[in-house]
Amino acid sequence: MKASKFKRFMSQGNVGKLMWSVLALALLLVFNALFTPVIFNMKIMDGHLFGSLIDILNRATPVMLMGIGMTLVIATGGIDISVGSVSAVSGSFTTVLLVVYGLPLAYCIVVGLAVATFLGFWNGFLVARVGVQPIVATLIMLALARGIATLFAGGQTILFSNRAYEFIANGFLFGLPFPITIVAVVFVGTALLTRKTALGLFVESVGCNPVASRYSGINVRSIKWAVYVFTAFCAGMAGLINTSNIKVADVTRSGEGLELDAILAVVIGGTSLDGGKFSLAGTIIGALVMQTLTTTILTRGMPVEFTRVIKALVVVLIILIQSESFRKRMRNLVWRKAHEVAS
Amino acid sequence: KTYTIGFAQTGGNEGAWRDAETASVNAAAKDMGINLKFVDGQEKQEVQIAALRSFIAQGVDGILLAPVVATGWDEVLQECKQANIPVVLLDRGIQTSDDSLYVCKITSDFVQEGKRVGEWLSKKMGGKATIAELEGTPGADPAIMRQKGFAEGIASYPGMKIVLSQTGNFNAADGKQVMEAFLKANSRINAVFAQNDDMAMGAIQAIQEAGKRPGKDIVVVSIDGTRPAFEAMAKGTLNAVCECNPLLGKIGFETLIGAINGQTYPKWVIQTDGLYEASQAKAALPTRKY
Amino acid sequence: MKLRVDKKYMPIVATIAVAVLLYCMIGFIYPKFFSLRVFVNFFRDNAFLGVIAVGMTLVIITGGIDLSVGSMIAFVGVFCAYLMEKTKLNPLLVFVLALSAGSLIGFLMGALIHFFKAPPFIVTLAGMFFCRGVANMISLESIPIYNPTFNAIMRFGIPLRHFIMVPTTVLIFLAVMLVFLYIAHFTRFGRDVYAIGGSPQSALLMGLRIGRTKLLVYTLSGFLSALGGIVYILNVPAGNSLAGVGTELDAIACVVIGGTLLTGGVGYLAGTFVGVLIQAIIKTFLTFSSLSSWWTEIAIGVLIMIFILLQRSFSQLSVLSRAHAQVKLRKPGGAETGGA
Amino acid sequence: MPEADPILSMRRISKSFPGVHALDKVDFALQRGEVRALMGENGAGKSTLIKVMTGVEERDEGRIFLDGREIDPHSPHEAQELGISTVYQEVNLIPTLTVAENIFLGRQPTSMGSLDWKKMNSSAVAALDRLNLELNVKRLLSDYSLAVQQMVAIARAVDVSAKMLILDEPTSSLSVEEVEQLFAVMRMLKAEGLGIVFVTHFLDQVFDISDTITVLRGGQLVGNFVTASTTRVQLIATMMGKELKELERGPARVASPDAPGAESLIEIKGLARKGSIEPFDLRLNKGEVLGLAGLLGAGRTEIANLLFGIDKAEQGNVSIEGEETNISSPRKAIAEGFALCPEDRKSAGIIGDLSIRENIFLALQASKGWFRLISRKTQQEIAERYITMLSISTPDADKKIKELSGGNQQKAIVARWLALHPRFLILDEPTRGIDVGAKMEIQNLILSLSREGISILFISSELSEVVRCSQRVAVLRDHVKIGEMSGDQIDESAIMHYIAEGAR
Ligand SMILES: Nc1ncnc2c1ncn2[C@@H]1O[C@H](COP(=O)(O)OP(=O)(O)OP(=O)(O)O)[C@@H](O)[C@H]1O
Ligand SMILES: Nc1ncnc2c1ncn2[C@@H]1O[C@H](COP(=O)(O)OP(=O)(O)OP(=O)(O)O)[C@@H](O)[C@H]1O
Ligand SMILES: [Mg+2]
Ligand SMILES: [Mg+2]
Repeated sequence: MKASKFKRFMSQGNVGKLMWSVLALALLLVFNALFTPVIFNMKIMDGHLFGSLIDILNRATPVMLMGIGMTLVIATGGIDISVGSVSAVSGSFTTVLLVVYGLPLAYCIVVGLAVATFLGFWNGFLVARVGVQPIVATLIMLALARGIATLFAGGQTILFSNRAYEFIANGFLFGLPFPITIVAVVFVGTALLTRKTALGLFVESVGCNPVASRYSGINVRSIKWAVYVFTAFCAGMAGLINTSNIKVADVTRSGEGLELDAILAVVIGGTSLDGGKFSLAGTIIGALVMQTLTTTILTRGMPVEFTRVIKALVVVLIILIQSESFRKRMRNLVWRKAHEVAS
Repeated sequence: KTYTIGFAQTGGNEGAWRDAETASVNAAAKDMGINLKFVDGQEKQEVQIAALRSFIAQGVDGILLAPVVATGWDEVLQECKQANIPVVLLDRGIQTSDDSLYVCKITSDFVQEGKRVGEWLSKKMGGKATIAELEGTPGADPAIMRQKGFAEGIASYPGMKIVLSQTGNFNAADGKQVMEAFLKANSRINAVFAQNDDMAMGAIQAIQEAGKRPGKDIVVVSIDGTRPAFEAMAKGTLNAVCECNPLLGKIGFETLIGAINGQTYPKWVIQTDGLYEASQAKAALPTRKY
Repeated sequence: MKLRVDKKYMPIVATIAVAVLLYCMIGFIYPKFFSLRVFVNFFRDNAFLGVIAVGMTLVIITGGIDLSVGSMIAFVGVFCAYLMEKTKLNPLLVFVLALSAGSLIGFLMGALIHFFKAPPFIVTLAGMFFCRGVANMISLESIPIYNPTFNAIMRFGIPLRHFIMVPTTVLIFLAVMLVFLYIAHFTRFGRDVYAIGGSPQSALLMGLRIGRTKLLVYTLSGFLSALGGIVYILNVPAGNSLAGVGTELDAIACVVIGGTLLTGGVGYLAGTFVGVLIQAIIKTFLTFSSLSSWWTEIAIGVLIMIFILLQRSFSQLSVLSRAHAQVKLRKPGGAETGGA
Repeated sequence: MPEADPILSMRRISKSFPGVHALDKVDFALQRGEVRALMGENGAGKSTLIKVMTGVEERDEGRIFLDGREIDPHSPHEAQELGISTVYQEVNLIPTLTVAENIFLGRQPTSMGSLDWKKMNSSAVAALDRLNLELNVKRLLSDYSLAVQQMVAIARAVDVSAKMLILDEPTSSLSVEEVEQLFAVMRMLKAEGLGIVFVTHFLDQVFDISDTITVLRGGQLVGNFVTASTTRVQLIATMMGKELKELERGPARVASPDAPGAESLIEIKGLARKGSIEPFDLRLNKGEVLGLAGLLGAGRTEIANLLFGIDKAEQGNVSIEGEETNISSPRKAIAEGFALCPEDRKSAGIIGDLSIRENIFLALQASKGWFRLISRKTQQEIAERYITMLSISTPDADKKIKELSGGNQQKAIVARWLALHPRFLILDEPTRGIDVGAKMEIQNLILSLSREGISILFISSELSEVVRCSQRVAVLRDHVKIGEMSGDQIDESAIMHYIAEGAR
C-alpha cells in the first residue's frame, strides 16, 4: 500500500519529472566529481564565495529569469521566442538613458523594464486579443525588439561605468553574487503568486483546455495576456543582468539565442510544451543542468568542434532519462537479463 | 556623373568595428556624391548573394562586397561579370578559381594580424607562457585565420603553450564566461589571446573578478583596435592590440570608380595594420576614429 | 458582392490576396521590382528555403516541429564539399550519401519522438546542435566546391531571356512542391499526417499507424532538409559550417504565414508556397530599400506583422465562415424533417 | 449458455491502474450473430475491457482468442486488421478533417494509386444513408454537433466489413429516432453473422436489441445472462450489487407552473442568432424546471450557449428579475448566478491534466477571482462531498480527471456546476453516459434543487427524463421553438407527436 501510494505520488503532476531532472543534474555533477574535480573547488575571497559552482549559479541567472516567465507562457500552451531580443531592449534603453542622457539610474532601470514589459504587452495583445499564433507573434517580436534595441542605441555598443548599475550583476549579497538574490526573489514571488492564489490553477487550466476554462468562467484572454507581459518583464531583468555583467550594452549580441536555452530549461524541468501542469522549480533545475554542462565543457577546454555534438548527446541522454517509456524498456531489458542469468 | 553603387555589408556581428566600417562607407559616399545602396547581410551568405542579384536587377554601376565567408562566391560573381558590374571586396578576401571575377580585395591580412600578436606576446613573455585562447565564432573566417596566424607567431618558441582554447563567439559576455571557467581550470594561465577586442574586454573583467590583475599578472592581447581596447590599454589592463583598420570607405569607392573607368589594380590592396602597445595607447587615443 | 469561399480555404485565399497586395505596393515604390529578373530571383534565392519549408509543413501539420533544418544545411554542405573536394567522389554519389545521412538523422529524431515520447522541440533542438557540431567536426573551415560535374549541374537551367534562367535549384523546388502536394492530398500517408495532427489520440483509436507515419514524416523532413542543403550549395557553391543559421525560423515563418497551425492538423502546402514567396518579397524589398542594419530588423518585424494582421482581417471578412452546418434527418418513414 | 464456437473469447483478463484494479480475472465471450450487452456501473471496467480487447491498453494478464486462434493486439490498427471494428466511448474522430474523410480514414478508396475523393465522398453519403442521415460530407466534422459526430463514428465502424463490432456507449447523445436507425443496422449486421458488443446505460435499449448480457462490477465479472429471461430489476440489482427500489417514479413535480405567486427569474424576448436559432421567447420562474425537447440538431444546445454567453445573440434581449441584462461571456453569466454544464464533456468540460478536486472547484474559484484561493481543506471537502453524493468511483480526489471512466468524468463536471450554487442552472445532457443508479441520483438532485428555488433548464435526449423532471417543456424543431407544454400535458407521446407534426 505504501509503495503504491509512493508510486501514485511519483506519477502525479511534476513531482516525478522533477526528480528525473534532479537526477540528470546529479549525474552531471558526479561526472565532474570524477573527471573535473576543480569544479568543486571553493574558496572565500573578499568575504564572498568564489568557485565554479557559484559561477554556474550566477551564469544561469538570466536563463532562470527568462525560464520562470517562459514556464508560465508554456503552461498556457503558448511559447515566447522573443525573450532574448526583449532582454536586449531593457539593456539598451537603460544604458543609453544612463550614458547618453545622463538620467538617474533608478529612472533608467524603470524605463528599461517598462519598455521591455510593453513589448510583452504587445505580444500578449497579438496572442490573446488578435488570436495570432504565439510563435508567430513572438517571432515578429524577435526581429522587432532587436531592431528597437539597436535603433535606440544608434547601432553602437555602449560602455558605462556606474557602480550601482554594475552591482546588479557583479555585486554580492550574503556572500553570493547579487543576481542569485534577484532570481530567488522572483522565483519565490512567482511561486507564491501562482500557488498561494488561484493563478497557477488558472494558468494550468487554460493551457490544458482553453474552451472548458472559458466555460468555467476563467478569463482566458487576460491570463494569456498576463503571462506574456510577465515573461517580458522577466526578460527585461535578465537583460539588465546581462548588460551589467559585461558593463556594456552590446545591443546586437546581448541575449542572442537565450530563448532556446530558456525553453530547454523549462522542458528539462518537466513542463510539457503542450501546456498544462508546470513546475517552476523544475525550470530552475533545468537551467542549472544546461549551465553545468556549459561550464563543464569550458572548464575542460574541450575542442570547439566537438562541443556542439557533446551538448546534443547530453540533451538526448537527458531526454531518455526523462522518458517513461525508455525507462520501462530498460527495466524490462534488465529484468530479462537478470532472469536469463538466474536460469 | 553620379555613380550608383551597391554595398553588401556582412551584418552587425563584430559590433563597434563593423559599425565603424559602415559609417566610413556612408560618410565617403556622401563626400563623393555617390548614390549608395546598402544591404545588411544579417551575417548570412545567402542574403548577401540575394543582395548582389538585387543590385544587378537594379542596374548599379559597381558593387562593394564585404563577404561574410570566403567561399562560394563564384556563381554570383559570374553573374555580376556578365552584367558588366565590377566588384571590389572590402575587408575580407574570397577563395575562387577565377581571379578575374573581382577587381581586387582591400583587406587586412587576418593571418598576419594573428602572427604579429603571437610574435609580440612571445617576446613579451620571454618565450615562455601558459596561454588561454578565446576563439571567435567557430567556422568564421577571421577566427580561423587569426588562430592560424597566432599559432605561426608562437611556433618558434616551444615554451609558449596554449593550454586552453574555447570559443567566445566574438562577444564580451561569452568571452567573460569562458575566461572565468579557464581561470578556475588552470591557475597558471599567465597570458590570454583574444581573437577580438570584445572578448578581450570580457576576459579582463573575469580576470579582475578572480582577484588577479589583467595586464600584469596575466598579459592580455587582442586584435581589432577599437576605442574601448585603447582605453583599456591606457588603463594598463590590455597589453597590446593589433589594429585592423575598418575605415575603408574612401579607398573602396575610389578603387571601384577607377575600375568602372577601366583602370586595373593589383589583386590585393593590403591595408597595413599597426600593432599598438599599452605604452602608445594614451598618445593614440585622441586620434582614434572608432 | 458576397465572397463565397469555403471556410476551409479562407486562410489560403487571404494569404494569396495579401501577398499580391504586398507585391504590388512595393512594386509601386520601386518599379524595377516588377522585372522578370527580380521575379526569378525570388525563387532562385529561396529555393532551398522552399524545399525545407515543405518538410517543415508536414512536420508542423503532425503537431511537431523540426529545428534541425538550418544546421542540416551546414552539415550537408560541408559533408558534400568535403567528399567532392577532398576525396573526389562523384557528386551524384555524394548527393545520394548526403540525402541518406539526412534521412537517417531525421529518422533517428523521429524514433526518439515516437518511441520515447520525447518532445519534438527538444529532440530537434538536439538535432540542431548535433548537425552543426558534425559539420564543425568535418571541417571548421569552409570548403569551396570546384567539381566540374557539380558545376555543370549548378549552371544548368532553362533560359528565359538573355542571362535570365530558371536554374536547377528552382526546378528542384517546384518539383518537390508538386510531389508533396500530391502526397499530402492524394495518398493515405498524406491524410494520416493531417489526422495525427488533428487529434493524435483519435488517430490512434481510429487504427491509423501513428508510429509509422510520424517516423516517416521526420525522415522526410530530414530528407528534404538535406535536399535543401544540396540546393543551398547549388546556389552557394561551398561547404560552410556556419551556413543556414536561423533558417529554421525562416522556414517556420513561411509555414505559419501560409496558414498552417502550429497546433497541428490544419495546414496547406500551397500556403507554404505563398509563405516562401512572401519571405522572398520582404527580403528583396530590404535589398531595394537601403535600410540601415537596425531598421532592417524593424522592417522585417513590421512587415510580417502587417501581413499577419491583414491576413486575419481578410479571413474574418469572409461571410460564410460562421454559418453552422445543417443536418438533415429523414424519418424512417421517408418524410423529411430537414434543416432549413 | 451454449459455448458453441465463439468469435472472440477472453480468459482471465486483468488490468490495473495505479490505485485501481480496473479488471480482475474477467472472462468474456462473444458468439457469431449475437448482440451482447456489456453492462455495469460507471467505472466498472467496461471500456477498459474493450480497450484491452483492441490493444489500446496492454493487459497485465490473460489471453485473447479470435476465431479460436490466440491473438495479442498491441494497437487498434492490429485489432482492425484482425476484423474488430470499434466505436470507443467519447467521439474519437478528427475534428479538423471532413466528415467523409473521417469515415474513410485509413481505408480510403483509391484509383490508380491515388485517393479517389469523388468516390470517397459518394461512399460517405451512402454510409450515412444507412443510418438515415444526410450531411454535407465535405464539411469539417467540427461543424457538426456532438450527436451528429457520434453518428459519423458509428457510420465509420459499421461501414467496415469486420468480424465483430464493438460499440461503447454510442447512443449516449442520440434520441429515439437515431437509436432506432442504429438498431435497424445492427440487426442487419447481426443477421450477416457479425458479433456485436454493445455498451449502454439505457436499459430499454438493452432489452430492445441485445441477446445476452454480461455484467461487470468493480472490475469483476458478475455474470452472463440471456436477455429474454432476465428482468430489469434483476439486472439492476446485479449491476449495483443491491436492490434498487426507486425505479418507480420519484417524487412528484414541485409546484405547478404559473402557480400564483411564482416569481419570474428570467424573461427572454426574441433572442436569436443567424444560422443557429430563430427568435424565441422563454420565461423561467424561480424554482422551476424547464425541459427542452427536440430531435438531434434541433437547436437545444444553441439556446443553452446563447443564454450562457458562449455565443453572442444577434437580436432579442434577456432580463433577469425584470432587469435587462447583457450576458456577453460565460464569466458574466456566472456572475449573474448562471451555470452551464456543457454537452461535450471532452472538449468543453474536463480539464484533463488537472485532478478531480481541481476540476470540481474550478468554476467556484473562477467566480471568486484569482486572488482568494479556496483553502486546500475546503477544496478537499467540496470534492469529497460531491464524490460521495454522485458516487464518483475513484481511489481519491487527486487522480487526474482524464483517468476516470467516462461516466465518472461526467459526474465530476456536473459537480463543478453544482458546487457553484447557481440560481439558474443549465444542464445540457447531464446524464450522458451515467449509469442507472447515478442517473436517478441526478434526477432527484434536479428536483431537490428546484425545491430549493433554483431554476433549471434541462436538456436531455432521453424524453422520459425530461418528462419526469420538468414542470414545463419547450419543444424545438429545426432551430425554431414550436411550442410549449406544461403540467399534465407533458407526456412522452405527446411531445413526440408535437415534434413530428409541428405546430407551425
Ligand atoms: N488511464 C487510466 N489511468 C488510471 N485509471 C484508469 C485509466 N483508465 C481507466 N481507469 C480506471 O479504471 C476503472 C474502470 O474504468 P472504465 O473506463 O473501464 O469504466 P467503464 O465501465 O467504462 O465506466 P463508464 O460507464 O463510466 O464508461 C475506473 O476506476 C477508472 O478510473
Ligand atoms: N460548433 C458548431 N459549429 C457549427 N455548427 C454547429 C456547432 N454546434 C452545432 N452546430 C449545428 O447546429 C445545429 C444544432 O445543433 P445542436 O447540437 O445545438 O442541437 P441540439 O438540439 O442540442 O441537438 P443535439 O441533440 O445534437 O445536441 C446542428 O445542425 C449542428 O450541426
Ligand atoms: Mg466507459
Ligand atoms: Mg445538444
